[in-house]
Amino acid sequence: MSPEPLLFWIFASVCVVGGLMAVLLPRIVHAVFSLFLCFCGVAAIYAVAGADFLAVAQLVIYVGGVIILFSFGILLTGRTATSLGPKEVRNRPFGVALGAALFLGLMSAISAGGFKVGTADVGEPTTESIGKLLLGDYIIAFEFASVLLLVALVGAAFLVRRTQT
Amino acid sequence: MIAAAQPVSTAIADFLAELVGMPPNWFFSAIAMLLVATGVLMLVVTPVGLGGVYIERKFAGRMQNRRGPNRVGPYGLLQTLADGVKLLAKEDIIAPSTDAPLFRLAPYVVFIGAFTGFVVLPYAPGIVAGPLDVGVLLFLALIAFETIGIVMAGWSSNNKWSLLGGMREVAQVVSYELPLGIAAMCPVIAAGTMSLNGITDYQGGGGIFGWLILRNGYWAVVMVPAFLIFYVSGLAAAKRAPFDLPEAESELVAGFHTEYSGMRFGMFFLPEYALMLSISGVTSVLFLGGYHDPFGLSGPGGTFHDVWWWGLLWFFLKTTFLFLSQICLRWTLPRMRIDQVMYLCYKVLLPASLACLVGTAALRLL
Amino acid sequence: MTPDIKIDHDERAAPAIPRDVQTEEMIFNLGPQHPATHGVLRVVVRTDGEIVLGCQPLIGNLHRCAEKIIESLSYVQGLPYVDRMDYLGSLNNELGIALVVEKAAGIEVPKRGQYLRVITCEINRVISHLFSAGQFGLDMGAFTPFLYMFREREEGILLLNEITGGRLLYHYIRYGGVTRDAPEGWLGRVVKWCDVVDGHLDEYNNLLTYNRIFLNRTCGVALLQKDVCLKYAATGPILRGAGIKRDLRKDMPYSSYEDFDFEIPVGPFEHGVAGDSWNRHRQRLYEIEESLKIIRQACANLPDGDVGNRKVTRAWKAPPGEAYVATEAPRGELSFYFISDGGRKPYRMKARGPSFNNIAVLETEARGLMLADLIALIGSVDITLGEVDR
Amino acid sequence: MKNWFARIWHGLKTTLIGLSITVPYLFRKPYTLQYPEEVPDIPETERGLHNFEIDKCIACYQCAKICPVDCIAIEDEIKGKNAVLLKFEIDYTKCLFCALCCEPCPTECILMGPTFDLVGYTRDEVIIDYADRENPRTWSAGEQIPYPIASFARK
Repeated sequence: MSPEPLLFWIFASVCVVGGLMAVLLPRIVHAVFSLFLCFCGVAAIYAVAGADFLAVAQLVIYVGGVIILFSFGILLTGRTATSLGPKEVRNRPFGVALGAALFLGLMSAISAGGFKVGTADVGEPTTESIGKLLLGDYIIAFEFASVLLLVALVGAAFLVRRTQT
Repeated sequence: MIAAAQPVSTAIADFLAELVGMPPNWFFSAIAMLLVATGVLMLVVTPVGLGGVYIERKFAGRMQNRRGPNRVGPYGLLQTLADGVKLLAKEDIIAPSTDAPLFRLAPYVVFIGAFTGFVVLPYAPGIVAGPLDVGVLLFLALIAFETIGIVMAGWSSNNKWSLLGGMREVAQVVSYELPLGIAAMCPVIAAGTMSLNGITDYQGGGGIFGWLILRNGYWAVVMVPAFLIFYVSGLAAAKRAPFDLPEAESELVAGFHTEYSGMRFGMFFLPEYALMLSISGVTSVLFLGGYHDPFGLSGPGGTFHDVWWWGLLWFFLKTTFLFLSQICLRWTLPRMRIDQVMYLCYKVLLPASLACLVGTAALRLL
Repeated sequence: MTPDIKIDHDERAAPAIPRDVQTEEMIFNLGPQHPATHGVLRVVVRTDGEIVLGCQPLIGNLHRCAEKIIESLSYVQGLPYVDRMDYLGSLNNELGIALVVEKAAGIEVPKRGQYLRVITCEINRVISHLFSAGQFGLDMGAFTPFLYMFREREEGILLLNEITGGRLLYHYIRYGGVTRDAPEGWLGRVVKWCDVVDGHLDEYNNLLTYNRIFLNRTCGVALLQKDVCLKYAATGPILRGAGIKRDLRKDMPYSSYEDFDFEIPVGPFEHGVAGDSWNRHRQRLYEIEESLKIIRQACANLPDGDVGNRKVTRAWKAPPGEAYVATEAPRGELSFYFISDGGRKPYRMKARGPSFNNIAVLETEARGLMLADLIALIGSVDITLGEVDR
Repeated sequence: MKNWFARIWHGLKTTLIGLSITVPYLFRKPYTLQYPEEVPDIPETERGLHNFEIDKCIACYQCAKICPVDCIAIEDEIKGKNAVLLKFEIDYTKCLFCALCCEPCPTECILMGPTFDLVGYTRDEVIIDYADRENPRTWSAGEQIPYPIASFARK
């Protein structure tokens, strides 16, 4: 009766197709926007699974941050319209091999990991518990992570600003 | 609304299953949900599209000592409809040098991003499509989502003006999401929840002094600046004047939608009003008490406690007021320059919003 | 076909932007169908992102051989063509050509005709300045003041329509005087209109001129300082806004301008620095006030008599001779150089349109501005393409 | 820091001043006219489409001669003592509306009328033959009162 299996398969295929397109499309801008599609699919899968905080965080961070920065960077560089050159094509077999190895490794890890397959209770909203964990038990780690990010940010700004006369 | 939609979609699913002669299963219920969603979307898009555009044009006209639309229908009410028909009938021009797939896709991305915002808004007691725990965050995510569509449009048009428009959009929206988000965190901290329903409930009772902007009087010290910051950042996120740089008509011709024509242009036009409305709605929920009236009648124990039409009326009034104020501002102010927009964001709004955040946290601890 | 575009690659004048990131330059075509170019101006702009590295105005799309046409037609026939040079200040153009021919031929213009010329020309100047200030606001993104100014402009147009018969291209001033005396009650309506415009000036200023965003957009932006103005022979509100007190109505009075008491506002004004966009805009609004003063005085002291010299008939020919007359048109110094060989056509009629000189500043002065500031520069210099191309 | 607050305050203040100017206009009467229904007052001196009285015309060609753009085309035929007009065509795609043609007319048969509405779907529609009495445009203009264009240049 529940439409969740259908929705899962739809969004999962969106993810897979988006991911494949991101890898295979020759134009780099198309690849970025395929990645956007893939991320949206992942967010939708989270939403279907009832992890609404994760879904929205996925949207905020990956769509609102990563993809926008990617596209901004690509818009600023000149090679938007060009296809990948011959050098990249020569490297393709290595990439395929690497990807296949990674895929196999992950699959074996997952199958050996003993994940339980079954229907979980997804009615419980996760936001509150995540908030309590982040700002309660793991507050030190959380703050360290944010300070680290701040340092990285300042460092990046410092490094980029090479000469100022 | 979800409460009302559930039986409808179940009924449609049963009906469909009977029609095909199969036992009702998830497939039919999915189709029924899609149908209901489409119906709700039409219910939202039509008034937003027709009403928003009409009001904007009428206001612009009257503020400029003109009449505004007055030919089609009584008081020109059908003008927008006529324009929509015209847009539909126009040739859909896709220049050969555009990147056609992205060019076609972009308006839909913008459309989705702008209209999904209505899902999380609590319109009245018990009327909310998706009572998400992370409503505020989703709203921020959707603004970013819309930006992607605009970047797509700007890039795929293969027009330098469009590209500049797209870049301005990215720079502007990404920057303004910071003060927008931080200012939104002030009510979140005060209410202790990110759910728009929760924030509304928190403001119930006590009338106008229950609203966060004036809560108990002294909350105004941080909440009035936070409200202004949120309002200004919201204008920038919705690309409204004086922040309409991505489409600045006197500089970039029409910015990111220079190359669009016909209904594809319309698909950029409607989301602008949708985003204006949903930002106004979120602002009224976060700071102005959502569907609570200023007299305390809708709070716990009040005369109109949990009466849906009373709440809807007040939500509508507040949202419309904010919407109209955005229109008035647009027809009053000149446009800013991109570096001044950035200055305003990083050197004025961001520090101010951080100060508001700290102030809210301090008040919360008191 | 695109003409051979050469853009100065001289980087010395380029802005001091940090060149940390390797970026590519873009060439933009601003116009000829761009909302900010006010006509068929085409500006080829070389930018780095939003910053203008170089720019070249390409003119001539509206070239109609106005001078040659005037030289190939009889005196009377040539006059309506002059209207079409600076179509926002037609009467001022007519005044220029009428004065030069009258000077060469030694024609006296009756005092009433001179005063009527002054009244109509000053109304035209006010109308033109209202348009300029409004469109500058429009370029800066403020739509509403533009329409408010158009409201008063429309009233002025109706006044001119009443006395001249035209709405935009008046064909009112003739050699030797003006076509027609003022209709009944017209002077009173003119004075009333002056009060209306005066009353609305505060509205424009509070809505647009002193708005913080507008100040930010224009103060210190697109600077054309004294030396630049002198170098390019830029005149009119640009020159006065830069702080040089030169107004031909005062400096070499013509057509009875010496009878009137008025000031020449000179920048810098309350905000900004001399020669920036804001001061040029403010200059225009102040000039409107001064023009209104002149109109009021002229209306009050309008002498009796003929409006035109009856010696000048349709078949009139100028005696051999030559003359040069410079007048103060709304956009700057409009001057004509005229040679007559005694025939029924002018032998030579050279016009110096102020917009043509003013637009030349774009090429060097746009360097280092942002794209939005380039729009401010074009808008505040305020050119009429009909006059640039002629 | 003081400057920072001052700028914010100035921005807010000027915005509010602007709003206080524009918002009251919402409640004021619009300035514009409803054009086809409300026709603006056309002054007597308006130089619109010509009013031509064919019966007065003596086919002297003075108007065609003075026209700076040669937009008047006349054909006539001598019948007995008088000239009869076959064609008096004004090409409004060229016409400058300068009213120079009105001045030399010895019989005051061509004058500028108050009709300013000159639109057509084709170029032929705006070339009006005033000698053609069948042409509705020609004679609807004639119903309006003609105003002579006063001119000191006359004679």
